[in-house]
Amino acid sequence: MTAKMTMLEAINLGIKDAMAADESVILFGEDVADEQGGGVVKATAGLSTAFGERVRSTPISEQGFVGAGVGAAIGGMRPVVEVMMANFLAVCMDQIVNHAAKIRFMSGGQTAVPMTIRTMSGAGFQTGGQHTDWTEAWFAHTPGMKVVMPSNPADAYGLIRGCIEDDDPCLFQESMPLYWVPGEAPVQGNVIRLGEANIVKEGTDVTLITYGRGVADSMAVAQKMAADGVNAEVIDLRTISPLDNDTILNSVAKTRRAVVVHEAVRSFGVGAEISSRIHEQLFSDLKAPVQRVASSDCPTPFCKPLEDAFLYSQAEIEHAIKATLD
Amino acid sequence: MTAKMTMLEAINLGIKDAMAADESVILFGEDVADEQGGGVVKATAGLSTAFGERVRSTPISEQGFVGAGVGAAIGGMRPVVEVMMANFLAVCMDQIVNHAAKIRFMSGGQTAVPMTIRTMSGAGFQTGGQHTDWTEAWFAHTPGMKVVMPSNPADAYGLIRGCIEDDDPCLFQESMPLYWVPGEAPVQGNVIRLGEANIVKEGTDVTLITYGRGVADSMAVAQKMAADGVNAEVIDLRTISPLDNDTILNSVAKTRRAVVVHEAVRSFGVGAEISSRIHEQLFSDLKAPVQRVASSDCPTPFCKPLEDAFLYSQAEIEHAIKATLD
Amino acid sequence: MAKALSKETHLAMYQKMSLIKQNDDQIQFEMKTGKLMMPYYSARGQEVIPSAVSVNLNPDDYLVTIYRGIHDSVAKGLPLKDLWAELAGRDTGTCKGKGGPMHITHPETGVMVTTGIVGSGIPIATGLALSSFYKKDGKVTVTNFGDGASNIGAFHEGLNLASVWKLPVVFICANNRYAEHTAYEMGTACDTIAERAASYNMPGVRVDGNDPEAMHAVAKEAIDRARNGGGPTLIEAMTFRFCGHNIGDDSHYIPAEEMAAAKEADPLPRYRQWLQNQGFATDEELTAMEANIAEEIKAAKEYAYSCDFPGVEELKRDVYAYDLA
Amino acid sequence: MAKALSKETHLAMYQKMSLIKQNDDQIQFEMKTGKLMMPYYSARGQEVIPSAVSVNLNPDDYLVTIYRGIHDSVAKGLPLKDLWAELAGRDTGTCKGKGGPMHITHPETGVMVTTGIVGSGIPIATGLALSSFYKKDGKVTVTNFGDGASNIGAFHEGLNLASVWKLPVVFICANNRYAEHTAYEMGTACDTIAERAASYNMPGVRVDGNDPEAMHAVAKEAIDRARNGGGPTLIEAMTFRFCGHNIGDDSHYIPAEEMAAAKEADPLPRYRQWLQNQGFATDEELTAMEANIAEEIKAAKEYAYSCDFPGVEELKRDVYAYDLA
Ligand SMILES: Cc1ncc(C[n+]2csc(CCOP(=O)(O)OP(=O)(O)O)c2C)c(N)n1
Ligand SMILES: Cc1ncc(C[n+]2csc(CCOP(=O)(O)OP(=O)(O)O)c2C)c(N)n1
Ligand SMILES: [Mg+2]
Ligand SMILES: [Mg+2]
Repeated sequence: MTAKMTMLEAINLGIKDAMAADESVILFGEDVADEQGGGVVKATAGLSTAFGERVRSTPISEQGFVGAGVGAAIGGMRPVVEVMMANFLAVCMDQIVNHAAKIRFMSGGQTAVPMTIRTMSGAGFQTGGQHTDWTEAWFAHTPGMKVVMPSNPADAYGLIRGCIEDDDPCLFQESMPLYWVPGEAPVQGNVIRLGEANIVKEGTDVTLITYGRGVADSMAVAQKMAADGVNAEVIDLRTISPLDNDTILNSVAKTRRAVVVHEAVRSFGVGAEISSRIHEQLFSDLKAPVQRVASSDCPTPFCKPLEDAFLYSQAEIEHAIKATLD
Repeated sequence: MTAKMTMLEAINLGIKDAMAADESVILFGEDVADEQGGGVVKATAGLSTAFGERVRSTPISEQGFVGAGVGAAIGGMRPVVEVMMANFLAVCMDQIVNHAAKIRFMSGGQTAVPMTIRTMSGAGFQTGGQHTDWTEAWFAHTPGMKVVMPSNPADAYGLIRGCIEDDDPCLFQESMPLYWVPGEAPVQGNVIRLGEANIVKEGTDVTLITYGRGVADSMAVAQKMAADGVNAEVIDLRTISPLDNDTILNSVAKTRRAVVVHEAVRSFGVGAEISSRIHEQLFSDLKAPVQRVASSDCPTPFCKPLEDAFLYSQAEIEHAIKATLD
Repeated sequence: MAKALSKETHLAMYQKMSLIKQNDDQIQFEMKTGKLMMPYYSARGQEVIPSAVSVNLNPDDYLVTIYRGIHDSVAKGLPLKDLWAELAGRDTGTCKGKGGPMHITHPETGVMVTTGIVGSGIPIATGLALSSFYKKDGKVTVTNFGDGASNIGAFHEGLNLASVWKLPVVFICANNRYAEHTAYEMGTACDTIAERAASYNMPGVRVDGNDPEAMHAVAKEAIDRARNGGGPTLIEAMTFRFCGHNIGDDSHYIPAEEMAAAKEADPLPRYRQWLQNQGFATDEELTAMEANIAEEIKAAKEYAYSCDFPGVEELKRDVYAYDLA
Repeated sequence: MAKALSKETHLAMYQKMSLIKQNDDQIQFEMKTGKLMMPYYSARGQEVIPSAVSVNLNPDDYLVTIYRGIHDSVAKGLPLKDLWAELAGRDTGTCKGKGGPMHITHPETGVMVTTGIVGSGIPIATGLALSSFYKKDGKVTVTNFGDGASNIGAFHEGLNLASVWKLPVVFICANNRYAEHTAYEMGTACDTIAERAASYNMPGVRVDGNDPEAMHAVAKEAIDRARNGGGPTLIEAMTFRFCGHNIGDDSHYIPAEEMAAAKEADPLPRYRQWLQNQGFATDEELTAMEANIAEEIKAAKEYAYSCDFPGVEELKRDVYAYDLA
């Protein structure tokens, strides 16, 4: 019987352990200190009490405080900066893409920005068009950035620690619908290296490649289809950029079929890059074209029936798998 | 003997004709008025003299004036807003992706943002990491936005007019290295509808799919290889989002081989979406996997030898074509 | 000083205040019973501001507001049925159920934009005012935002641009002393937000946003100035929100005495009593007015629940001017 | 008033000014002859500001500057050889030829960031000052930007944050009256940038940035305040750029009299004469100093051209901490 923990608890513990392990880790963002409630979903609860002024609530000024994260990182700190919702990254893109991502290269390696930006997103709460968005494709298209999305509490712990220890800027995008789902508790101190995908289920017939919330959905479909004799392999990317080519290609070389699943809208999304790489590398091995399962190409609608229809469904994953098997 | 014109002149003429045709077209951006020189590359020279206060130079505040473009558009105007360089879009992403792109949908179709954002980019001027970037993939991944990139003067005229007449927000990304290249002069009044690609050279052996600067390079390679008996079809997308699926797929269905060429960095770029769609739709017709030719996955370096090496080359296009023919 | 307001104006303001309050009560009630599922940011306690502003506006003047903005829209004249249908996510809602409470839009009553991104409405309002400049339509644009919003870049850029271009827009900051859970002083370097107007060479005035007469006077002056070509004004209206940042927030970060004092000074009963003291209305008359409002809300609610949800084809609509395939 | 400056300080300031000017002359010369290919934003005319600031800084204090910032870096102590090799795009340049003139970085002399995005250095400088707060390293961060930059959101957010957190940072706005080709009044709503400091509850002072003594006094006070825990200061240093926005700009948008008056008041010869009048140095001494500088620049230039360009493997380096495959 293993201990259970939610993803929120795991993220909290991961940051806490990182702060205890390394004095240069500091944390800021709107409302993150305990006086302000320890974060809007309490992801950072207790940290200001434990670490004092190393944790700061900020004014509403994402350019200001993400920029301050860039500067603090250049000055030798390891800032963990919370941008409350993924949509709000749009107000501070400049500091991320023109500065955090490029400074190591533009300085010829003299300065670096070991900053972790935490943010969250996820459909299902009827928060509408400006509070539900997925930005992983933008940042994955930005050389110099790393992009991480955890799918379960133990990984969330290991990956947030991996981001904080990483010497480059990382976007750590959290999936709201996974926050309160209990899962296996992390082993404390277990840091997951970025760039390494995880095969969560081995299989032989088709490879499901996904991340974040897509992992549970893909697993559910894989399990269901196992009853019909379809043995799917499920890969949790964990890190979206850099992509773990080896794990993806080795798996698809074996299964010869692949489906990519993500919550972000389909067109020009992360799935396109994965699909292209597989076709480029394994063209003659593939039995069928790589399928993509993703959300509809529109802003996130408010009302429940539309929000449900907007988001990909397990039925669509199943349908895509079948398409590769025809 | 047809008249010649540069792309800069054509863009200037296109805006001028649009302003003459429709009073609601207004123009603003940094230094765009004649008192300030008519724009940093003189793309808007003469327009304030011709149209008075319908043309305004702005303070340095892209969020402010792009946001003002959103508001003016909702209020019934058709703003043409210049964001001087593509990198500076990062400071006003919020107004573009959270507002311009979403307002029609979020308002249930009651309000709309018929705004055109002009910007420019392009390697080759040693302007370095923060003045050379390609943002088409970000905005193509943003439902509600349209993304256009012209490859020659006549198209630039027709497409800027197409953007201004379009009832949705458009990003019109201009290629600096093409500005001063003379080409066929546009037919005044010729408006090109968005979403329609152009077959610039018919061929039978392989389809080159590209846009902007990639068109001239692809044509050069196509012409060179014609001597070796390779008859390439060249598609100028003109509009990147929405993609003209029909033109792409019809061509590749015929040639059964495709190469996508763009100046933006490779990973998670526009090429990935095009490649994925072709594989998805034409999997069993393809003789070889779709190849992608793009810039290296790093920020744009300053010094000439690195900048040259960073950018894709005609040799790489040729190499990619050959890879599809093997 | 401004001349005394007429009885009609006072009653019009009170009518809007009561409407806002009752509407808020009903929304909260429906959320508690699970009938409405949505993020909601109550403006209980802040009723005076939009009421006093709106009586100075024409129906076709423009409003740009924020997530905490239903009171602004209702005061501007937004029909309750359309509002409730939107909150309930129905296809008869202002936005066909696609926008929700954070994106209420209703051009017929001048409700042009409701944004969920802090500060972003400020440049957009500036742009609407710019359209009025070109169209010479005589409209004034009013935009609402909070104290926390004054710390974000869009505020700075929007006010500077509006001033340089001398546009007909009024910036109304509802200073309720908190931005989510962060107290004013923790986020805002200066003592008052009104003084920031100096950076933009525009008039800046701090007013008791819970005092209908004072708020009315300041709003009228600013709106008149805008309409007469005098350019923008920044108004800092002091107020308080009684129900925390959003539903679910227990206001733990607000000292108990501060909250108690604010509620004690609830502008609604105070104004109600004052109207009677002035002889502007009797208790019975006000009770009747309130009952009418209650009826109207009830009707809107029932209407909303009777309507259908939008069909999935709506995902393909309004992304662009044409329907997607 | 501040006590009179020593002869040594004066000569140190003049030395930096002459270095900046001669270096600028040589860069422009090399560009004209086609030996340097790059975007270049001359600071000719603005030499006093960084010279007077830098003599108050420690070598390990931090500098964050902008595209028009080579004078700032040189005044801070940036080695000329490394600079010239970078301008020439060589692998021995400060950034191995990968950054170029707009991204000069040299941590050994505290040159931490040079940014090409207007305003963006301000929050970054605030963050460097934050790192000093945590590390208790006693460093002060100085950041330079132009008048136009004061209209962008990052300025507002950065100053507010630095003030709320009371960080050791000095914000130095070189007001040269133009932002690219746009005159101050067209972009900036208020009469002085210094007064914007009130919005952040920090001292704001306007000074003649072409007067070495005045500039020195204001810089010293601000740097001392920052170092002693007194928080940030906004300095508006009035100056002028003689060579337009960038090389190629003919300054058509600047009235001829304005340009003539500015050049007439060129701070360099004026200061040179003043030093002699004060008896701080003779013409021969200054000429010798200048000749030494010229030699040093010449050596840096020759060194730069003698170095190699970086190899293409550099495209795979410094994207991340490890090399790409
Ligand atoms: C750019 C951005 N950052 C953060 C948020 C999250 N957020 C929503 S409301 C809010 C507080 C705003 O406070 P204030 O401006 O005082 O308005 P109030 O809510 O008090 O009416 C915050 C931080 C957001 N919506 N947008
Ligand atoms: C965000 C952004 N917008 C626009 C530009 C283009 N640009 C470069 S310098 C400049 C003018 C800046 O003027 P000012 O701040 O006064 O500094 P100065 O150049 O006069 O030293 C502009 C608009 C930019 N680099 N970044
Ligand atoms: Mg507030
Ligand atoms: Mg300037």
